[in-house]
Order: sequence, then structure tokens, then C-alpha cells
Amino acid sequence: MTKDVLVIGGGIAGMQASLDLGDMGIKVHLVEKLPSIGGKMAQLDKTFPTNDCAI
Amino acid sequence: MLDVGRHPNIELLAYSEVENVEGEAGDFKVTVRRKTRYVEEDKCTGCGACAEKCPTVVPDAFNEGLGDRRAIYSYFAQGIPSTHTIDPDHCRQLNGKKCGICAKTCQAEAINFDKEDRIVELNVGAIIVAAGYDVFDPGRIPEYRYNEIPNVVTAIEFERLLSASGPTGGHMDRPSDRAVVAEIEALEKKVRKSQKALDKLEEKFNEPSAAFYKKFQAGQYQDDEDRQKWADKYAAHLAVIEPLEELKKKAAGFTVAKRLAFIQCVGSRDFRFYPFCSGYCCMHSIKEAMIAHEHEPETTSSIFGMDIRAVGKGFEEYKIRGGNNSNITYVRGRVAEITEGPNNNPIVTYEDTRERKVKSQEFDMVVLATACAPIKGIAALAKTVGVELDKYNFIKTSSLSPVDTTTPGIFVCGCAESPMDVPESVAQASSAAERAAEIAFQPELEKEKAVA
Amino acid sequence: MPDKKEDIRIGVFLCHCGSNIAGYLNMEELEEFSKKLPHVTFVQRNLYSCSEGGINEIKKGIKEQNLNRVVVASCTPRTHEPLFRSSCGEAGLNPYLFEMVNIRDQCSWVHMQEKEDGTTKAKDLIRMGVAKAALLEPQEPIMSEVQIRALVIGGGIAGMTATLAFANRGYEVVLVEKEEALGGMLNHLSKLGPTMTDASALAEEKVRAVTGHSKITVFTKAKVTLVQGFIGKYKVDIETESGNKNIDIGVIVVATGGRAFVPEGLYGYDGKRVITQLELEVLLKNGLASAIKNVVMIQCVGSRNEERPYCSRICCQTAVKNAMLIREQNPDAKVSILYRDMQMYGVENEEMFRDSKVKRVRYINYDPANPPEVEPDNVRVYHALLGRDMDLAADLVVLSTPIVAQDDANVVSQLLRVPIDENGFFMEGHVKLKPLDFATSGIFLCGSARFPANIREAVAQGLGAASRASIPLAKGSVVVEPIISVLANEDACRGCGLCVALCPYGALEIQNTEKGRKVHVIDVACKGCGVCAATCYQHALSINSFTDKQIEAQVEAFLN
Amino acid sequence: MCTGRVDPVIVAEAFKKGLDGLLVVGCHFGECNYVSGNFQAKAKLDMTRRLIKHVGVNEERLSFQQCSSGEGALFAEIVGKFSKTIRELGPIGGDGDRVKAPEIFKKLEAAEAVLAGEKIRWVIGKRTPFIESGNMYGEVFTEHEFNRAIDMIIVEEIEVQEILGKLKEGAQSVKDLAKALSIPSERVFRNITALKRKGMIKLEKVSGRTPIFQLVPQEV
Repeated sequence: MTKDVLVIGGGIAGMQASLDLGDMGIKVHLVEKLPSIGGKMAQLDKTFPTNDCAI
Repeated sequence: MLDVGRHPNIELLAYSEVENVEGEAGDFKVTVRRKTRYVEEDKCTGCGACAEKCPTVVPDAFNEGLGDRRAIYSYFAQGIPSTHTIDPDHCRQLNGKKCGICAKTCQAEAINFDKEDRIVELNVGAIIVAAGYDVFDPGRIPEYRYNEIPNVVTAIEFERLLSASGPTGGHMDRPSDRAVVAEIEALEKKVRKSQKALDKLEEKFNEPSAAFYKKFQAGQYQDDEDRQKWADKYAAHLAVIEPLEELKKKAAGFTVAKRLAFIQCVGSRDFRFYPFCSGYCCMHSIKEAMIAHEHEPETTSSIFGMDIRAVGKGFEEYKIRGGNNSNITYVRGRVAEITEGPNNNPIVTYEDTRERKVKSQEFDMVVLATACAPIKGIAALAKTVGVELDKYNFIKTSSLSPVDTTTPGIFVCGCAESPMDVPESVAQASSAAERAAEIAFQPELEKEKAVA
Repeated sequence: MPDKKEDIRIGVFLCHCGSNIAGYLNMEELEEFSKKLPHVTFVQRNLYSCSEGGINEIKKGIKEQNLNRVVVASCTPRTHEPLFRSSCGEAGLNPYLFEMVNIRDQCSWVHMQEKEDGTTKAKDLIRMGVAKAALLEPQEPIMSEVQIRALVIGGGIAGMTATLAFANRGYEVVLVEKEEALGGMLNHLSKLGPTMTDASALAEEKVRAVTGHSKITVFTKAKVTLVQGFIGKYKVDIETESGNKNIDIGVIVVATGGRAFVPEGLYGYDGKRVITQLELEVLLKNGLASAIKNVVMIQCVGSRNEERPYCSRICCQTAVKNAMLIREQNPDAKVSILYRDMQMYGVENEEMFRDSKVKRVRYINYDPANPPEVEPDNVRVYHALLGRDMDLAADLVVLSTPIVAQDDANVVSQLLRVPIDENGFFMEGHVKLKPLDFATSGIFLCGSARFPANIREAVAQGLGAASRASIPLAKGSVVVEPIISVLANEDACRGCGLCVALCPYGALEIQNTEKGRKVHVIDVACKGCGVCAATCYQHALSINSFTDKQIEAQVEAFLN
Repeated sequence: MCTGRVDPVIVAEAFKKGLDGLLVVGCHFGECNYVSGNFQAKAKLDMTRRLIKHVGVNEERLSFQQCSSGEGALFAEIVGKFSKTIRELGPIGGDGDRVKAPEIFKKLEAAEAVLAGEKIRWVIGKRTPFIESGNMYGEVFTEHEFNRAIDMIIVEEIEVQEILGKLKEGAQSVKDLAKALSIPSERVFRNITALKRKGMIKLEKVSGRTPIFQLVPQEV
């Protein structure tokens, strides 16, 4: 038995925290105020320093 | 992102807000409001047929208002969940008008205008606040005239212009030029409409409008009511055609923006607004200048900043590469003012601190590297969740416990804690996950102890 | 044995996706076409294949029509393949006997104005999918047990933080430190910016916590000499003062830190009047001599140059912090910092930077093309903003040198088979999205071993690396998708090792077998990219569900 | 799965079976989901282009391009451009290619055999060390030198495959082989010697003064 965790915010930080916890077997509730997760990073075209696509 | 959407242990509560938190580490009771999308989540397949038919066009927040979306929409193309949402502020049906086209279009029968908000109660052991940041509103800096000069944009707006999936398909079309093009389109629509009406009249009277109009102006047909109307219509048509031709002539000369200026510390390191350094903006500008150069090899960029802070792994090398290969000039100096010159070209006035001179330079577009500001609702959120903020309204931590808030069991990561770039956010997110896991695994540890 | 081909019964499900597909392609024609394809015994059209009703139809088809291969022609596998796979599994069909064909994103959406051509293309796609489906083979997920014990290499602040995090989660941890004492760089520092915490006190506190924890085993004056195995099942040899140990380990965290660059031959460095920031830390720790009245610091000594192009991130904040400490200890002392860019990123640093200006620390911008010169009593510098030379009295010159990689970083890199970058720092799996993971599963990194980090960052990364590394420990096993590399033809393999060198995940190794040297796929480490199979000149390696035969069948189907 | 999985053999096989154009689109460098697979793909496909060009196929028929999943417009542009190129070239073995059908397919068969063979696969697999850290003698190759080496291997390997192909039709002399394949006879002779040493061909008889060679059936 593990306790659940609430994550507030579905940007890159919130998603990463949720994935880590979820992968450990912990139930995560991810609350995002916008219709889709992704946050600011989803709006970025590419990111430094490798010019990767953002998502 | 996709992994989050389909992870068996992650319950995604998008379009939702935390309303109340009670309890303590190991046992928090949380109330979440799931705002209604007016779309049944389990029925919507995200196919998008509804959005295609929706008659209401709204500026698109994801594209920073630079593009359009409909009143029923998916936040962005690859958004998770792909469930569509009806924007209650703009939907005709929800505002008492007759419509409901989306409901008719949807073959999955997912539209439900009567659907209401739902309240969800959760019991959790730990909370992680990853509420992110807001882009500083540069309109607050009068000397940069962000609201007045169309070709002064923010870094994130520029990001959408650079994006192949953005409103310009990745072309550096200037906002002033895009406005002209939009006006031309609107006028052309008008012209097509009036031309149609004129065609009918020409057919009826079997005479070209121009020839008729000459006669009419010379005084013929004074008492003919029908012809009077025709003349009015033709005059109105001409009144549109002339400015349209002017605009078209102007638009023929448009090229993509090739001379770019990037202005650093817009709202950051500025006592009027945020005294802190936002950390990632120098690199963000370098990146945007490099990508712009990739899109259009003739692009030259000047980056105006006090210090160019390239402090991450590979960042200094990236900065040098930008200077060597992407026509980027780094100018050490603070920009005093932006004014508008001919052709909507912004003019940047700055002090070159190396040459100790005040200079002015004309650009095609100016990009403002805006500060990382705490989110607007942060005070309310902090109050709801029960954590303290620091003096800048970021969530308070200490350097030896970088993800612990002032309340046990509540952790923070990403730009809600302080400005940081992507790798740092990711690393910190894992740190917060670790701290939260220590609480979540308590029952397991106690069980183990009991057995031992 | 009956002819295997006779037994293959393929069901094709064509999704309308509302009108997203059916509105632009001729579905009746696709249905008739699919029925005629080899091995296809059942074809059905659905409004939405992914809806509950659609899924039930697929399950019903498997059961009632005895289908042993399923092809769904619909949208993108990116979002829907897992759903269809698991649905096949629920109906008793091996999930890997499922093939997805994308006739929406890659067909109907692209050819909205060309119904006929779009339909022809959809036929091609379906024919290719069916051809491959006929050759699919069942696969089982790969599972491997995990030894619930972590190894942390390096007992500095990052390593100790990670160690404690594991222990607090109830996992056994082995901490290996090469020095006599734990603490790493902390042992040499005075106070830590920006909070001016005492470094020794912090080190003591952490060391006490680490050494007092029942789940933690500490080996000091020890080093890792051999690492064998893979995620979950490492055998690690550790050379300690009390003899050699061989310990079973599940996951490994690299926290070996960095060291301060010694600027031999630069700016008259002598360790006495001209010293490094690290040496200054020791002076400050013991109390600065009151005779020191004029201090000049020079930034970027040995970094941001051709030899070492990177910015070492933390030297500016260290200099500012130390300048303030000097002013605190000797309030009359004048401190000047000669800099190129003041890298005071973030909230705390910028605040400290501002405070230091209030406390009269003086900043002078120099041009690397015209660097300062250290003279017997003073430092001469061209002030790039005032545009003139200045002479600054200096009874102490402090050089801010970068953190460089540990001398033995390449040894650790070879032991663990993980890469280092051109500056000698360990290279993470992905600069942005996986900053604390190596590409190789089971090994993680944090602190200055990755890149220079201040105390806050080292602590955060230590916790973060522990979080990442604890995932397999929490699960107790590693499960991976079976779409990975396999040694399909063992006899053909000559054990040349070409594939081993090209594998980005360290998932291949050469083993001595009865048949000689042969490659072995560490299945839990393989991600199935396929580089090895495309490289092997003996065509001995293959990729499950993407075999040469299957790809050839698709090519053939396309060309027919 | 990654562009790194694209085996050059399959490329040659597809052309051999009548494919007119092949476009491989991978991630941008530095953002490969599989770390470095796109570099491998580029190296292999660059080599394959040199090879198909050598056997008379217009190398524009094979293209490696890069595009991320967020760049729909760029993808459309890449595909549009490539389709146009292929349309202009017409069907394989037509006006667009140096060698015409059906001979081109024979040539491609030789190409496929070369690409499946040990030598070229070994060298292309060793590309990174050759260019970065050097071969076993510590000689570091420049990109240009490496490509020149590849070209030499291609010429030799294709000749070998063509000689073997010709001998399948029956035993022949060096002179006849040279004439039939338009390869200088000293090069045919050198290849014959090497093949003989490997036990792949043998002397059938000496006709007058002319030695006639034949294939040695190989175990599969």
C-alpha cells in the first residue's frame, strides 16, 4: 500500500514528477487548469542547447 | 507528454482546479473542481470534426493570440487529453443563441450542453506544486511600446511565429504585415460580394457598371430608383477597391523579417518590476536567433543585454556557435527606448557600454526576452494549498532543501519555485518526486518494520 | 506439420473515425479490397474502432472468427496502439500479433481533396500492413528481477543526499568514497552562498546522518574496480581498506563530483599571493589575515577559452560570496572583481550580486582580448566600460578557476560503460529531458560529475537521481517491451563486436560461449532501435516485430 | 524503431523490385529518440547513394531528410519536393537513369549483394571510429578520405559481384569477362585471383593458352 500524491500543474515539471511517481507504483492525480497538459514547453518550437523539438 | 496521458498510475484531471486542501503530511484531503467541457470525456475521440464546423472564431491562446481557433477546440494539435472543450465565453449555444452545430456534427454524440462542473475529493499523502510561471507583460514598460508597435513581440510570441505548426507555418512574417494581409483578405471578401451584386445588375440592365456610372454622374437616370441603388452600390464598391489596390501594392513589397533585435532583461533585473535574473532568457534569445537564421539564412540578429548568461551544460559553446554561424551580434548595453520608424520598423535606442555611446538602430522586428513572473493566481493557490511565498511571490524554499515548502508534505518544482530552464525543471521535478515518495511509501516502511 | 500459412487468419478492422476517414476515403471499396488480401478471413468497418463498441467488435472477431492476427486501419499508433494491443490481449490473442495501419493522419487527412488517390494509397497501406501481419510472431514482455540495493559512487553533497534519499525510502545503499572522509568539496569550503551556511557544519550533519543510518554501508578510501551485469543485476567489486568486496547491486548513481582547475602558469599563480578561490576558501575558513587590504579577483581563469570552452557556472557566485566574506572579515579591505559576464543567474544569485554592490564590492569588466596583468604590487586592467587602463593595488589576487572533470572520470566511464563529453563530464541520456539518467538503463548521475553545480543544485540533483534510480527498486523488477534486438542466427555471429561499438545503450556484449565468441543482447537494456541489425554483416541480429523478412514483405506488398 | 534500422540491403532490394524513389525522414541530429540512430542512418544511406549512382541509378531516387514531428509544413515541403523529383525522373531504368531497364535491375542485384556483403558493412560500421579516433593503425580519416575509400570499395565489390554474376551463366575467360562487363582486364584478373584464393571460383580448363574460370558452388 502506498499513499496517493497530488501534482498541481501539467507543465514539464509537473509531468516529470508525475511520471517518476507513477513509475514507482504510486497513484498520482495530476491537476491542470488548461484543457491539455504540456505547459509552456509545448509552446516552444525547439529548445536549447540542442535545438530539439520541444515535445 | 503522451506517457503521462496513458500511464496507468496517473489520473489526469485536466481543465480542473484545486479548490481546497485540508490535513497534514501523509493525510491531505483535497477538493478539485473539474470544470465542464460540455463534452463527454469518455465519448469524445478527439477527431476534431466539430471544430471544423464551429462557426465562432476566437483568438488562439496557445498561439499567443497570433492565430485563430473555434469556440469548440482542442488546446493544441497534439494536446493530451485530446478531448475537445467548448469555450463557454464564446460558444453561441451557451450564450443563448441558436447553434448546436457541433452537437449535430459529432458522430460520437459527445457534446452535452447541460454538463456541469464536478467536484472530486481526493485523499493524498503528499502534494507537489508545479504551477509554472507567467510571461511578464511587457506592456508595463512604457519605453518599449509593446502595445503600440506591432513589430515588437515577446519571446514566446516569436516562438509561435518560428514554429512550423504555428500561425505562420514558421515564416518570419511581421505582425504589421500580417495585419495588412488580413485586411486585404477581408476587403477582397467584401469586393467579391459587391461584385456579385453588381454582376446581377449589369445583367439586368445589360450594361457595364463603369459605363453606366459615367452616365449617371453626368446626370442621367436621376429619377430611376433602381439605378440610383446601382450607382450607390458601385460607388461603395469603388470605395473598397481603391484602398484594396493600395494595400496590395504595399503587400507586394513585404518580405520576412531579416533584421532582428532581441532585448534582454525585459522586466527582470529591473527594480521597477522583478529585481531577479530569470535565468533562461539569454539562452532563449540565442536559440530563437539561431532558428530564425536557420529558416532564413540572411537573418542577422543583435542581442542587447547586460551580461549574456550562458551558464548551463553546453550553453557557452552554443552562444559562441550562434555568434560564429548564425550572424548573431552580442551588444553589451541596456535598451533605453523603442520607437517606430518608416515601414513599421522598430528603432532601438541603446547605450553601447563598450563604446560609451548612445546609438540607434533600425530593425524589422524586435523580440522582448520577458521575465519569468509568478503566475497570477499564485497567492490564492498558495493560500488554498497552505504554503508561504517568498518576497517575489515564488514558493518559498531553502537552498539546502530546494524542493521543500514551508509546509511538511508539500513540495514544489519548476518555475513555481524560481525561474529555471528545462533540464533544471526536470531534475527538480524528480527531486520533488523523491521527497513525495518518501511520504507515499511510509505505510510500506511501517509494514516492513512491523514484520521485522 | 501443417503448412503454417494455411493457419493464418487475419481480421482487418477499418475505422471510419466518424467522418475523419470515411468522409474522404471510399470505405466500401477498402472493405472489398481487404477481403481479397491473402490470409484475410474477416473484414469489418466501425464508426470508431477505439470506442467501447469498436473494441468489443475486435474482441468478438478474435473469438468468433478465430482470428490469429488483427490489423486495425485507423489513426496513429502513437496514441492508440497500446489500447488495441491490450484489447487483443484481453481477447486471448498475443498482443504482438496486432498490426496498426495509419489511414487517417497519413492518408485521409492528407488527401482530403483526392478521394480516389487517397483510397488507392489506403489500399497500399492496408496491403502492406496485412503482409507484415501474416509474418508477425507472438512475443512475451521481458521481465528481470532487480536486486534491491543501490550503489552511490562519490560521497560529496550530491552523493550523500542521494544515499540518504534511498535509505529514507527503505532501500539498502552502498556508498563508495575514494577519500578518507565523506563530504567531498564541502570539506574545503568556508561558508556557502547565498545563505552563508557553514560548510563544515553541513558536512558534519550529513556525514552523521549517513554513517548513522542502518540501511547505509559506507566504504571510504575505497574504489569500484569492476562492474559486471546490467540493470537490476550488477556485480560490483569494491576495493576497500578491509579487503575486496563483491556486492550485488540493482542500480548505480554516479556522484563523483569535479575538482577545481589549478591555474599553473596563469597570472603568476603561486599559491601565496596569487591563489585560487578554493585556496581562498581555506583562508576564510581559518580567518583572513588582517594585513590583507586589497584583493583583486579575476574571473574565467582557464575557462571560456579555446582549451576549455565551457562556462563553469558557479565561479561568479563563488567570487561574489567570497568577496562579501572578505568584507565581513576585513571591513576595510577593498575587493574588486574583474569579470567578462557576471553569471549571477536566478533569484538568489542576482540578489547576492546586488547586495555585494551595496557592500562596495567593485566590478570591472575586462575584455578577454586584452586580459588583466598581475604585477608585483598591483593588477593592471583595461576597464572595458570606461575605456582606459587602471592599476589596482593587490596584496592578494584570487583566480576564479573552473570546476573540471575528475582525473579518474574516464576510468569510471569505462567501468560503467557510460559516455563522457568533450570536457570530461559525464554525459546524460538527454540534455533536457533526461538530465539525471544515462542512456544506459540502471545508471544515473548527479552533481558536478555531470556539470558544475552549486549546493542547491547538487542537493536537488542528488534527490532527483535517487528518485529516478528508485523506480526499478520500487517495482522490484524491470519489464520491457519485447520489441528488441535478438540474436536470430547464433551460428552466423562471429563475435566481431561491431554492433557492440555502435549500440547507444550498452545493451550488447560479447560472451564466450561453447560455440566461441558470440554477441549477447542484454534484453532489459535494449530499446529496439535496430542499428545493430542494420549493421551486422553476418545478418545474425534481428529486431522482433521488425525483422528483415517482415520489412521485405511490406516492400514487396507495396510494389505489387 | 529508428531510421538506424534501415538496412541498405532493403533499399537496393526495393529498387531492384521496381521502386522509383525512396525517402527516409529521420529526426534532426542531436534529437534522435534513440541517441544516435540518425547518424548511422545518414552514413549508411549516403554510402548507398554512392553505390546506386555507381551502378547507374540516379542517386536522387534515394534521399535522407530530417524533420521533427512538430514540423508538419516542413514535412509536406520535403515530401512535395521529393515527389516532384521522382516524377521528373520517371520510372526507374528510364530516361532519368544512366543505365536503362532491364540491365539496371541486374546491376541492382549486384548492388544488393555488395550491400549484404561483409566488406562494405564492416567499413560503414566503423565509420565513426575511422573519422574520430582512427583505424587500428591510428590513422584518422577525413570525411573526404573516408568517402573516397568507400568509393574504391564500391567499384571493387561491384566488379566482383558482376564477375560472379556473369560466371553463373557459364565458365569464361578473363578477356571475355572484361569485354562483357566493360571492366579493364587487369582488374578482372586481380578480382579473379582474389576470388580464386577465397575458393569461390576455380580454373575449369585451359583453352589453348587461355584459362577459363568457373564458379565453385557455395554452401548456403
